[in-house]
Amino acid sequence: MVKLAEWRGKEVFRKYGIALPKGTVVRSSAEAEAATRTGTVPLPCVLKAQVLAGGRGKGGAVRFAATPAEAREAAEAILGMEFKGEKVRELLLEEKLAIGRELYVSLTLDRSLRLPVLMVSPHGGVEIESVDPTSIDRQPIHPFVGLAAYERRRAAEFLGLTGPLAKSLDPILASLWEIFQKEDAELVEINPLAVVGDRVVALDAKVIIEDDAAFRHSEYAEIRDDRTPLEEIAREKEIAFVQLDGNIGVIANGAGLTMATLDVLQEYGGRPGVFLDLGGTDDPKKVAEAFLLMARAAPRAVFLNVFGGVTRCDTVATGLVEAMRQVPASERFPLVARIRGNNEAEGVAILRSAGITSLPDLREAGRAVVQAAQGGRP
Amino acid sequence: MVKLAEWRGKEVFRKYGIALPKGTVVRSSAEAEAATRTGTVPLPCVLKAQVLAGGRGKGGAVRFAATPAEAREAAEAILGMEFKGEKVRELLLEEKLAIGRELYVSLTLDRSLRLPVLMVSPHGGVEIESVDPTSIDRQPIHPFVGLAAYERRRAAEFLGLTGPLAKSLDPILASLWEIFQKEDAELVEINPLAVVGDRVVALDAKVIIEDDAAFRHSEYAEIRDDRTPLEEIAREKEIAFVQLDGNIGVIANGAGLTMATLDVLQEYGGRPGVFLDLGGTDDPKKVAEAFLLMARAAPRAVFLNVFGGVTRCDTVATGLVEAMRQVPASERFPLVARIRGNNEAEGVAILRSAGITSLPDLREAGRAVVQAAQGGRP
Amino acid sequence: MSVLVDGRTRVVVQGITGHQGTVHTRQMRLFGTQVVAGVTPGKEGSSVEGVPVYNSMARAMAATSANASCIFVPAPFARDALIEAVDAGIELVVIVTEHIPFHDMLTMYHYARIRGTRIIGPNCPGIASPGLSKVGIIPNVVFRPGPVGVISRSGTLTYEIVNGISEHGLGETTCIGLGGDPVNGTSFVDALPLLEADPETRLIVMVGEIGGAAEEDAADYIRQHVSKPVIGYIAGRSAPPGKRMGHAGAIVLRGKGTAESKQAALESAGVQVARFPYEIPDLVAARLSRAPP
Amino acid sequence: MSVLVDGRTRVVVQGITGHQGTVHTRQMRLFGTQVVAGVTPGKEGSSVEGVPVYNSMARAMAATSANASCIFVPAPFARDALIEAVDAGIELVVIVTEHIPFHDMLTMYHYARIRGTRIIGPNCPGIASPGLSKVGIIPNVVFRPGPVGVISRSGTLTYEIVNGISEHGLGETTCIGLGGDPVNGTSFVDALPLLEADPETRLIVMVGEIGGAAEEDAADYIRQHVSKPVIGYIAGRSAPPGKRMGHAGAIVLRGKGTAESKQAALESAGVQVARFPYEIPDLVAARLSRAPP
Repeated sequence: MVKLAEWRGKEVFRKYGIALPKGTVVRSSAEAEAATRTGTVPLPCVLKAQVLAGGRGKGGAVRFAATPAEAREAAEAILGMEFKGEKVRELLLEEKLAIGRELYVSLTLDRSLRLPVLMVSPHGGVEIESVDPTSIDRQPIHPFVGLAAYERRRAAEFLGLTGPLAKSLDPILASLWEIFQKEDAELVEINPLAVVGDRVVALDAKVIIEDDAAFRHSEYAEIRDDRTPLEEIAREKEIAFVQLDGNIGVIANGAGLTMATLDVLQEYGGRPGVFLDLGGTDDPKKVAEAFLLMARAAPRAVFLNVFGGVTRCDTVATGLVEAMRQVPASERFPLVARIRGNNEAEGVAILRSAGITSLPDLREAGRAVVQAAQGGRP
Repeated sequence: MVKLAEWRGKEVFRKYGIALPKGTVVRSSAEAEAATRTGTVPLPCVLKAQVLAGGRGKGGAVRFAATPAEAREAAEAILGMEFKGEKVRELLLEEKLAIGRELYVSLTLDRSLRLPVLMVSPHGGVEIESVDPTSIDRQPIHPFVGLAAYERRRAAEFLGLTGPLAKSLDPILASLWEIFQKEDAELVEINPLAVVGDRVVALDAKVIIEDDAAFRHSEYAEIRDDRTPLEEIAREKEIAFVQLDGNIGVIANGAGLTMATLDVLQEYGGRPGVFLDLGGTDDPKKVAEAFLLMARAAPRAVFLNVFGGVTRCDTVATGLVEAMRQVPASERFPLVARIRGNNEAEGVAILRSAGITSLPDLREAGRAVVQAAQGGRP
Repeated sequence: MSVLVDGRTRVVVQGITGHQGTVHTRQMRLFGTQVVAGVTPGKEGSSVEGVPVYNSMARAMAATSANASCIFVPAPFARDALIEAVDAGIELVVIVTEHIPFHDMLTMYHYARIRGTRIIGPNCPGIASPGLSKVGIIPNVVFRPGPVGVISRSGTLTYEIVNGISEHGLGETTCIGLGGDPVNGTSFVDALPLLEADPETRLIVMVGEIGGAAEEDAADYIRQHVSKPVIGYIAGRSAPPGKRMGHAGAIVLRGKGTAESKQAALESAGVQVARFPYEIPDLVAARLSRAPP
Repeated sequence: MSVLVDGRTRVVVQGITGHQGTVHTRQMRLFGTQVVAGVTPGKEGSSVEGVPVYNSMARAMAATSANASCIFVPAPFARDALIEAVDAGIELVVIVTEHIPFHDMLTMYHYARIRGTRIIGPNCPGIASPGLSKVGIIPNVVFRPGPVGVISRSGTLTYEIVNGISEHGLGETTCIGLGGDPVNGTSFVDALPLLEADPETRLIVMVGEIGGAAEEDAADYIRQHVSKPVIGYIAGRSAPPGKRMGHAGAIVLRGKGTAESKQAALESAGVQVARFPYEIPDLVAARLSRAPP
């Protein structure tokens, strides 16, 4: 999931011809002042922190300026601030337009229908989740024919747009569809799409590109705005790595098993902090890699929960024990293992002789790791 | 049907990345000499008349040159020549490559399947009609998924290409498909596609763009290589105008009725020279326009065969009589009319009072117009 | 009886406010067709020939429970009109519009097929069942109820032939104009089983043209599946190769699609092929007098 | 009895010469599956685990009359592999490959649907009917023939649960791993009627995950159409919103697709929902002892 920052999303919009306010990205207050002084961005202008979290307006991450000096000042105030855990490094400076109504438009996937869906609402400028569903129009789009003109007309009508406003919406919707398909997007959202005089303009841009389509989009390869360094390493090793806010590390193979493991830990009062999902595999090499990666995340205790399917449990256990030896004593952590499946008894014996607790029962194992994280021995 | 001359087809090929010999278009022998002298086209080279008819090689419309002087000489010989009714105005100069096997590749429509079809044959360089059908592989392509990689692999295998040759074919086939779809082509053909060292190269290019898609391809609007001036006027008036090699003009409404009329004329020994098909309409204005256009084609005799459906025959007859008055006496021609359908009797009466023979029976009418063309009175 | 259209057919006219749309809405109503709605974006609330106009197919269908549509919109917008009709859940669409790019028509055909909508056309005169309903533009005057089913790739030639059959004192169950384009929604092979299954159709007249292989395909089908007598005619015997004879589909290309080939195929399938259209009524009459009713 | 795969299933492995393809060809054969062919372009003439390799699906099908395929090819080529399988006329395709872009999967799903091919997956462990046949990668050791039908969006969690059911002395008719991607070929709603119709399946275990609305859709379907007892489980109760929990499909987005919502929907449809996977075998046993055989 590659979430594009607003300014990157708007670059994509620009490429596809979607109407935008005049604007530029700056990374310092001096740049902000210069951009307004030279007229690159007309005054008055708005300065927006380029962070991925929502609610920037209320959070002080959006400011206005009427003069170059004010622009510098506003930029100084926002740049470097911490917004919902993200440090603000970039600002988008844009002309402040005289805005009429604010609308909502997006394209995303309807999984149940297995079809893309065009969503529009006359109530833009707020989180779409907070909008009354009857004020949202959803039209499924068949990928074999694309977004049809009649569907675009229906969207305009639902938004209450007629005449030149409807006319200015039409190519924007067509472009959104193009972006959704050609850029392999999961979500393309304009919120708000604002009425400015006799046309509509995209004031914001939310574009999420699908990770799995990265092989045909090298242009997004360098954009990993929302990943921690460890997540990045995990990605390279094809291990799903997710950081949560607890202190127990979980290594499991398979998303379902991982989630079930987290659910059990929580049941016993544990707080998962990091989880590594090896995917469906029980490849001993991958288990070992995950183990070493986990060590770098410095958890209070680790729960390894692997179901040995194709590979035998003893092979997995041997790999794990070898990986453990590579972790310096100072970085060791309490480990509770649960290896089940093919050749289970032999695997458990190997772990035990290396001093690792292996518990077959998920309840017991869960309880043990929670205890260990709270300072007790596993 | 916009048939692109070879050089225009190759410009399309180049845009889509299909491998071509180095070459350029020239319109004078001096240009031919200069192109080879400056190295724009490496020597030895081949000079090909840019006409739409086939069989240029045997017809003397393709020559070779090893020196700039020879290039000038060859260009002089070809430019201005008349080839199957077309005057040669342009030459394509290309490097002469060391050619191995010659292959055939094309994409066209299979009407019965309602699917595009990829045709390949290892016997290229000759008219595909003359190739044994068992030496041609046909693969229908579903437009919703496009030309699949496995289909390209099958084509390569059928052509006997492996290794780097197969690898060089693959993107060419993908490009052909792109051209077929994006350029609204009726036919995209490479014949021959030649083996040159370890790759395949398009030696010829045949691209036919669909007329009906002209509204989204302004780039082809100016290319009407195969139309006579009268055909061009007819096109603007949305009248199908076809010149044949006889001397009887036929105006009818509807393709089927037109063809049936021609069939009858031929049966009676007549030779249709021009036909105008008004389409399904019986709009009196269009009948009149067709009549005036026909006058400019100077036929020996004209057969007007209109079935009055929505419009009444008397309205059509009135329009026709008015149009006749606009033709100067010197340009008049014997006319046999056959107006049938709605309000037939009234229409026939109007024609008769203007001195026009109107015969209800297609046999009689056909015989009368053939007689008139042979110098008898209609 | 009849096929495809009958007294239950409720028609929406897409593009009703255009010249053709208006003229033929009137003609259809004169024929007896239930034209229940028209669609032209932005014209909702108005009416044409007494027929209410809606902004969209969905709205027209919701208001009138129509089950057939007739498309008159210009070629660049025909693809969209068809998709709209299909998405609205219509059963039958007659596309009168000509000059639709065949690449569009490929998408339209295959999309309609997924969704179970039947297309007649494009570039076609439509369907008429005398005494019951007409969807399209065939002149009302040519028809007379009777036992002959007519399928044709032509327009006015069909009018002529149907007129001839009617004037001969015979008449038609249903006449289907399939259209003259290279890609059509319903071909001879698709239409033949309908007429074969219709109990009131005693004889089938099939009017073909040069170009393509639809007649050859039909001959194969007739040989295997059609028990009723078929009278054929192929226009374009005298057409030179490489010339498009008016219809986009009517062209002899690369030696294929000649009248001779079609005629031979049909004859080998037991079809009696007329050499000229004016021979058809007599052949039909003779055949009907021989056949059991 | 069983659903989808049985003793008549004849499998082609697409991507057989890759590591996964080779390993699982062996495992499938050990399970008793008739693996009749493999496909890897350019490798025709070789064999893997005694299975002949062909250059194309068409050739593999012609030589072996296979009726199912198992796709192991890397994600960028999976779309093509599926189209090839569909065009070759295969009935069932299990796509093990993960990380297929969902835009590709949309095309694949709708294309397969037109042509009547059923897809299981992608990113799925496949299907197994103990004692009969397995297409995919579920470990052989976990199975035991019995009366429980299992459908699941998970992989290893399914192995665990099936293993638990088997160790409890119960067993399975068929286990279908639907896969964890946002767009899958067969959903709970598509799979439920198969198990409902299978006479030997006495109880259905349904393993869901957070994300999407497949479980809610299933609850609606169960309420209206399923008479057999269903035991459910939803993984991911503790997952925070906005985090993708391993599977691309397992994500709570914009407050939708939570475990709570799914659990509530299933319970309102009469499904007994386990809070932890280890509760499932006991619930199954208890329910089976109550239900008529």
